[in-house]
Amino acid sequence: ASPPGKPVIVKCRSPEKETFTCWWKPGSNGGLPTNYTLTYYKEGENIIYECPDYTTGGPNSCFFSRKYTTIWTIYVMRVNATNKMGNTASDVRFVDVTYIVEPNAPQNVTLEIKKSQDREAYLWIKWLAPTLVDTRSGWLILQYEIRLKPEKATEWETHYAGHQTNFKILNLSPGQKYFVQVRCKPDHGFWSQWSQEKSIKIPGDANMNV
Amino acid sequence: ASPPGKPVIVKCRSPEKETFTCWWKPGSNGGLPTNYTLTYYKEGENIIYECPDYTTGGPNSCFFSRKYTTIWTIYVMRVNATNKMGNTASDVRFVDVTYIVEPNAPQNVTLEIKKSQDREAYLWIKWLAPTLVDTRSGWLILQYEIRLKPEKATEWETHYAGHQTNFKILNLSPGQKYFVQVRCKPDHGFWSQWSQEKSIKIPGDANMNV
Amino acid sequence: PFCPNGASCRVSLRELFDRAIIVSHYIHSLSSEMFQEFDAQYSQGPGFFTQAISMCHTASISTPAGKEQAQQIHQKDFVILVIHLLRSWTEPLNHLITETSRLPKDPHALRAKAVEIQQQNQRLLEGLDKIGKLVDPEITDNGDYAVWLGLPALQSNDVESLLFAFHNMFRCLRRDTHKVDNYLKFLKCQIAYDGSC
Repeated sequence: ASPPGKPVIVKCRSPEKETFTCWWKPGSNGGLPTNYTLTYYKEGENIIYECPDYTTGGPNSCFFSRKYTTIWTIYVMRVNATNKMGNTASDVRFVDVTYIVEPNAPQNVTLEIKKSQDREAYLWIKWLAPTLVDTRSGWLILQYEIRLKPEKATEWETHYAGHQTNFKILNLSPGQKYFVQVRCKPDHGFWSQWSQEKSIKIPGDANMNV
Repeated sequence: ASPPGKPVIVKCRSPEKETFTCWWKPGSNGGLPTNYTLTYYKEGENIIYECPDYTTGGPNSCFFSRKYTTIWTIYVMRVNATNKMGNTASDVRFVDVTYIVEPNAPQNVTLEIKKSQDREAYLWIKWLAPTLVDTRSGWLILQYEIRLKPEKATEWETHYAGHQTNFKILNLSPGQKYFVQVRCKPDHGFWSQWSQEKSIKIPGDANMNV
Repeated sequence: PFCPNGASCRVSLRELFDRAIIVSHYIHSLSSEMFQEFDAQYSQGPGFFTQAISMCHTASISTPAGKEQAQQIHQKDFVILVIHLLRSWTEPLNHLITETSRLPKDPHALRAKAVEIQQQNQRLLEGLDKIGKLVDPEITDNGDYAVWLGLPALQSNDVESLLFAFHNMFRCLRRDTHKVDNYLKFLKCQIAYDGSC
């Protein structure tokens, strides 16, 4: 038996800059029942707090609800592993909620073949911001990326759509079936997962060649 | 001959939240030379003032320079028409400069085709804040909107550019001529007119399908 | 340890202002919508409410009414002034939320907006407190705010007086949230961008 190995705080994420969760990877438990606590203080203060909720985020996690989430300061946190033989603390992790936003995927992706004014057909893609995210208040400004590929292809073709929530794809092959996905990212933060795959078949007679 | 008809204060606008102008429409002059004066008092005061400058804003106008402009204060104003046969006052108009800000259109709109690192061409639009507006001090913050359309199209495509004074437009059709206009609005106020139309032809060989 | 914001392990003054401005801008947008919704729902004809304009309870807080005046105020005092202005609405908003139930035609949407404004105000006050300490560590905020004596008017049994009281509150809230938003955008450029954004 020995004191516990050193835990590591591996990831902190916020889906909408209003709440956030941190996860850690336990070290070895030294062959003994080991207990983990997450403690933190906020930069500019010297009160040490303990994790408010160890369950919502699943095993080895700490969930900070709105009540415990602030964007005005940096969290300085550490995980402590304790067993009968002693305790071991993780390295310190600094967390600024604004920089750890990983939104959910965009929703309501819809595909449509449209005809441009000079009779060329093009694929028109539309989508909505992910749930939970309040883009109205300017609290979270999202940028988007689209990827599509012909049915049998292995390589995706990606297009950056900036802050637009619609996009036009030109010169696709008539008669071909395409799969389309969209993802999003806040200005400071991480790309979401890709949205559910949507597919569309380009009509055989469509004149897609602009 | 008869007393003058009732004048109407038709519009008050501030271009930069530092000065403002009101315009009125005279009623009938009753067939006699008619003189117009604009009088006002300010919320919380009971001193009656007269318009400080009847000329700068053109005919039937009153211009309030910085010296006479206070924001977050209600001006209770009236126009009085007087001729030999009598005088007629307009209805009272309540004006708070805070809510009448409508800037002039953005200026120096320039268009350019540029190539991104992955050799994709895109349309790069740049412009300057309208004249007279001090966006440096932070007293007035402007947001911008762009609209463009292919030469023969009737529908404009608009893009919100936030506080930037440049914007990148992706996936335009090679060989097509586009018209572009920009307008601006204070964070809380009215949209300006659209800037003068500028046009650009996308080179035929440009690979715009980012 | 990786420090998210680079060298110093704290949220920079510039970022604090950027975040505060997102909140203040949103609060004013909500207040404007609330004012317009109330006007549309309860006004009984043009000029109905203009006859009942009365002073805002925050009129006692002397605030700059133009750019030149704003440039005369010491930055630290200006931050305190904004805090006082915002704090002056904590109590009235609490009562506004409760007393909206007296209004005819179930003002559910108005109450929801008032609740959101109250939450965002508290969030902004937390941020301004942090900004104040960075602008001047010795900043002393004596907890001042403008006293509000408008509760009896919000509980009036006469419908017209009740409407006038609510209208004046929504009008003053719209005005003061615009001031807070305007001042923060100005202070950001003065303090965090050395006077030139």
